[in-house]
Amino acid sequence: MTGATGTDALRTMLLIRTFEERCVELYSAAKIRGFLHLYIGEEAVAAGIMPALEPTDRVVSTYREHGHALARGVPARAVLAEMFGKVEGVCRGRGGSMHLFDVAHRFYGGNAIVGGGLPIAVGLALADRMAGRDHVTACFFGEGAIAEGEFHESLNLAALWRLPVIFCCENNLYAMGTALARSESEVNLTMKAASYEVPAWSVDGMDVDAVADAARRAVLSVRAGDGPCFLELRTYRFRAHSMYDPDLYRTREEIARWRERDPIDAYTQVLRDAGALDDETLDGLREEARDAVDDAVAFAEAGTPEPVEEMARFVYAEEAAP
Amino acid sequence: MTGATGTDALRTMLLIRTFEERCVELYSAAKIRGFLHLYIGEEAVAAGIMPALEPTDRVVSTYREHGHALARGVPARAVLAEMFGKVEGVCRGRGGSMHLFDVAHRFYGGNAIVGGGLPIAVGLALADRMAGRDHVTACFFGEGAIAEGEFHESLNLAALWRLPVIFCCENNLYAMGTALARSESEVNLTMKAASYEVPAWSVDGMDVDAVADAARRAVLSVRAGDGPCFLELRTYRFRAHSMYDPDLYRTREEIARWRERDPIDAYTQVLRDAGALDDETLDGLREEARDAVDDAVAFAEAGTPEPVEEMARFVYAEEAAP
Amino acid sequence: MSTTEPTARTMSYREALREAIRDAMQADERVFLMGEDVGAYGGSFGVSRGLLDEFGPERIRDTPLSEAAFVGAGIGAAMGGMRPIVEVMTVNFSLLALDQIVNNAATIPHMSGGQVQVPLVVRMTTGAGRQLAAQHSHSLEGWYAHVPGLKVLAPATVADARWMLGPALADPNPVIVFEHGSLYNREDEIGVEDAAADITRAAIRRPGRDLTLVAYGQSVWTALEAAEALVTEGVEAEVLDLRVLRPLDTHAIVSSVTRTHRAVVVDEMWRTGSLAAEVSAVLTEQAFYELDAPVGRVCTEELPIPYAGHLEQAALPNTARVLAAAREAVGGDG
Amino acid sequence: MSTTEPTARTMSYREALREAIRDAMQADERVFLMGEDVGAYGGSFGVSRGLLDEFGPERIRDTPLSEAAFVGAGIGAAMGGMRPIVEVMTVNFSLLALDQIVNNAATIPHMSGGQVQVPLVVRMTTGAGRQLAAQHSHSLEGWYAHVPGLKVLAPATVADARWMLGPALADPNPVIVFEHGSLYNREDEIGVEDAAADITRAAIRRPGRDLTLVAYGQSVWTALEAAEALVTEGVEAEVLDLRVLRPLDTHAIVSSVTRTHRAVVVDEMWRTGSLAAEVSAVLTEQAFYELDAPVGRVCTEELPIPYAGHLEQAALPNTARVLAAAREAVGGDG
Ligand SMILES: Cc1ncc(C[n+]2csc(CCOP(=O)(O)OP(=O)(O)O)c2C)c(N)n1
Ligand SMILES: Cc1ncc(C[n+]2csc(CCOP(=O)(O)OP(=O)(O)O)c2C)c(N)n1
Ligand SMILES: [Mg+2]
Ligand SMILES: [Mg+2]
Repeated sequence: MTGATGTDALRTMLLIRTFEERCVELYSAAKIRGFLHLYIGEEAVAAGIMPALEPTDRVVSTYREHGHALARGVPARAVLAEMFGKVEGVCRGRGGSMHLFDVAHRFYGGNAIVGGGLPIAVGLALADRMAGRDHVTACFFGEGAIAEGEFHESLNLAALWRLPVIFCCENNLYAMGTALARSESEVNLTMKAASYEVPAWSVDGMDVDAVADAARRAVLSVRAGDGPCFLELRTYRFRAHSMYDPDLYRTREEIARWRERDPIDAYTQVLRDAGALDDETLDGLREEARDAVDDAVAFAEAGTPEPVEEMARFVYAEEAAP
Repeated sequence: MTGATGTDALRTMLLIRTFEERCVELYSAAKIRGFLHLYIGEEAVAAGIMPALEPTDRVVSTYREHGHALARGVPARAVLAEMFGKVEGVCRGRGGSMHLFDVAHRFYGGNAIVGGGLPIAVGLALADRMAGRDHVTACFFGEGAIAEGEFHESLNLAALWRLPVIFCCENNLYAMGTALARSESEVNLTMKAASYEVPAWSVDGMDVDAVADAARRAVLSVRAGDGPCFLELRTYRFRAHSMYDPDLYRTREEIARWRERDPIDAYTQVLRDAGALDDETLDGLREEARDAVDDAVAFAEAGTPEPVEEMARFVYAEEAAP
Repeated sequence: MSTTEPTARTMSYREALREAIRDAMQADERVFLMGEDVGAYGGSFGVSRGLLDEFGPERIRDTPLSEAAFVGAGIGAAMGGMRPIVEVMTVNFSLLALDQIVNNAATIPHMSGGQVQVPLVVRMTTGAGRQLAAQHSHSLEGWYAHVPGLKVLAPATVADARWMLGPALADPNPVIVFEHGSLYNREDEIGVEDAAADITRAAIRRPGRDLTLVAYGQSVWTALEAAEALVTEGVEAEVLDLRVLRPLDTHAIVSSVTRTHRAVVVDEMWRTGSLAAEVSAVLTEQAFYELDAPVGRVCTEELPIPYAGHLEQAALPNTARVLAAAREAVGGDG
Repeated sequence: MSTTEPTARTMSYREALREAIRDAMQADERVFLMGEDVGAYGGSFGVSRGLLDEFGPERIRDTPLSEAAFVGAGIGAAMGGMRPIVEVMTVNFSLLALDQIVNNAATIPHMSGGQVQVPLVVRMTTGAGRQLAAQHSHSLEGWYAHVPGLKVLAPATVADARWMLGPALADPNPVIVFEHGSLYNREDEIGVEDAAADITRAAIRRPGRDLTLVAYGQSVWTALEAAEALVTEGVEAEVLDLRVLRPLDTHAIVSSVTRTHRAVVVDEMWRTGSLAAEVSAVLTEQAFYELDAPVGRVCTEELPIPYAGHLEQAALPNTARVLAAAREAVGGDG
């Protein structure tokens, strides 16, 4: 079981965690501005799902997407430079934290409209299907998005047309300050999928192996042409919704309880218990993460702002699409 | 069983049928213009549901709403005058066939945006709930509307807040030319309701007694404060979607099969078999319907166009709401 | 490669659209048509009738009633390399898809730093005049024309209906096409010389020296009718068909008015915040000292369009109102 | 009946809004606040903080993320006799509710022949300037101002934030209120004399004789800054705060410009199809012969707002750009 993911998953989670913690500092230092949504606590989801995808598969994400981008292989440098508003960023500094795009990694974006990415994922999958390619599209969204009409329309469309989409619902129990039970009359989210005849699994999102297993099953089924599937990934964000959120809507005890299930600690223990990790390797992974983030910071700092004269470039495409 | 609805239901259905058939003629004669959607074949739904409501309850409808309006007691005269574009119409001739409003009968409109009425129904129910009134709101829509996000958002909101709404889904199997199976991945519509924990019944919409029974149960439950419920009323439109529709997407055989289940013929037979209807009474009811429609036509013909100088009245309210 | 005969032919606006779609689908495997009832029903306004048989349900793709999702899916499919033509039945329902169009289609190409392109065409019917009442009679082209990242077309002629789709599909940007509901039955002769329709320029539909009537879509025909009537009053009105609502061909507008010195804009939007307001503002900015009279606007009265025919007609721009505005502009020196 | 002390006090725009809501809820049982995270979270921008404790979850009503449904429910609740205040977090998300606002709230009162009223207030944040990037930085007030049946307000001052809500709730029509995101922390002294804020009139925020700067919302402050700077150049600019975007107080616009003969409109919308276009068109129509120079427009550059601070600032109207336009207008005689 652990072999399936192993230290690679730990490496990814450590990179995300280290990156996100540094973002907090950089935000306080006003190097990063605007809205900033952290993935701390949810690392096992991205780290579990991404390895199940091929490089040619596609990813659609949300405004809480640093973890998705990093796990997908988007370079930390280019992600951080983006948040610094530098032209070396993935989007030339135009998108910022909420809008990371990297077509080379088939990463079709952060999206700051809740639910807004789902129709795009359906469309990407439709393109692949119509062109006879066997790619799959992994589409991430929070449990809050399930109340949006666009979620339902998208699920139905994907199911009706049997499109290769994996709907990855990160259920961290809150949409900003709104607990799931105050936003859905039926809190069993797999029922939503069932109402479209979409197979659904509810997965412990704090257990990277469990996520990876589910992801592999899902990818297999979806790639085989059996239509979309829905993964509920039960997770928790350890930090507030964004840097502006005083986090008054949940108890310290609740947060503490979930912190005990920290996916990184848990998986470290799993690997240790399996004899697959020693202190030296762990220290090495931590250092690797720190180095990568240090390097990203240096890169972002050294970056250049996009010249103002260029700001209207790409409002309209400069050349025809291939 | 038949006593519960009886000749009143037959009277209503005959009125609707006669009215609608006259509308066809009037449309050909260019007395009625714009879009015209007929209720022929679906009469048992309106005739079964409306009697379960109190005068203080509310109704929200669609563009296929003549039957709902008539069954609710909106005078045929005022309905037809509306379609003639006369100031004596329910909406002064401004709404036409698709937009019948009659607040005196708590009829909150035809609505020509598929799914557009559902949030309004939720809001009306919310107002009643907050004001401590025990009214219920019956909200009609077609099965095509279920694919719209607004349906889902509305169902969830009503369920979450346990609001007194009866969602009446008229499943006539087609949305314009689109058969249900080509618009929903899961064609069992009660599954949609289940995914919101909303109790749902699937009812034979060609059997006015069955509809009336279900409606009574639903009203009882909803009025008691148990939250919304969902009725799927399985029916069929005998005519094309609208006057523009060449009706090429379904077979003559299918239509003929459904016509054998004509709700008026069927119920006539039920009443006869129960000894509750003789020829004379039936002739009387038919004549009554014809007279009412003749009277409506005369009234509408004699009506006056709204003066052009008044056309901007009520863009903004002339006096404060009470 | 094309089924079109290279000779002048008469056809309806509807047929022109259909032939344009057929042509594009034959020429490029990536092109497909998707929308509510485009298939078995033949299109709400009959544009796609017959195409299902010809191309099959994969490429003439009926959708559920889910404007947000299928327009968004069109965006995604375009990002994924296809060339979708998405039919939104009418502009009225497009409000349900506006989030996708504004926040995704118009935004992502720029926001991604040029990585992503959205070569999408969205077609929709617009306008009033057929007694469909308020919820089915909006004219909201100007909203779309407000949004950077979109291109917006309004074919007024059969030829433009026939020839604009090709360049729209070849354009790497999202293109929104507004077809006025009153135009579908219009018949006209079209020639092959229009085959490479320029989708960047306005067109002078009638030259004139005394006054410019600026219009688009159905209003072009209202303007032309008014122009004919003005001849008897000794006024030669130029009729400028905008054709492209974004980016506006301001050069054409300004140069026409620089010759005529007077302008009236005919626009079916409600007056306040109409596209006509933008044309007026542009003229003020770029041709102020050329103007011999205030720029007039003939727009729809500020009310939801009523069902009753006489009220609807009273609310919409018509020849009489254009004539009145033209007379005021021409007599407007003192 | 009111918790407000009848003396002048200093408060923030945010506090002013909160006090206005509290006041209205205390005064009328039918008033309630509904929207995403208005309760436990305290409002996305902190406006409703504390109100949940005071009024409970029935009247400070958190909603799921369902903009169409809860705005539509507000419309229905208003039709049912309540006086809802619906908070849509930002104008960007309001696109998801536009169908309900345009096709129902704005339309039904007229279309029902006056039978139905929709006494609804919808509040939302608008505007850019805080590095939130393209999808969170729209300024679409002008779209709402285009729609007959709606009233549209844009409080620019703390006093207007405090006093506009009462009359908006008393109005039997749907009223849309735009709160610019950069204003929430603005502090100012407010007096009681504003208690009966007139929501039909524009306001002169600074009198002047040489030039009128027309603005609304956050742009009023940009205009005022520019006006101060112009003093050193010997130019006395009048600053007209529109306050009401629909129906526009055209009388105030025209009479100011009739005195100053020159105008520049400052507007955070993209230029093409901006509200500034409408103001310009109105001036052309109603004050053409009073204008000594073309009406200038200072709007947002035509691009999705970039995240990077320097680009965002370059894209938005600012004092320097207003000054440049003002100088051009003032020197624009020859
Ligand atoms: C359509 C829309 N409505 C509201 C918002 C404001 N908003 C941003 S994030 C968020 C909560 C989303 O919660 P969820 O989907 O559970 O994702 P999470 O943040 O928990 O990862 C809200 C309400 C938005 N961005 N888009
Ligand atoms: C939002 C929206 N999309 C599309 C349409 C066009 N349209 C009108 S009726 C209709 C079919 C609706 O079918 P259904 O809900 O099943 O009701 P039925 O007509 O069968 O009673 C469509 C697509 C519309 N009016 N509104
Ligand atoms: Mg969440
Ligand atoms: Mg149907």
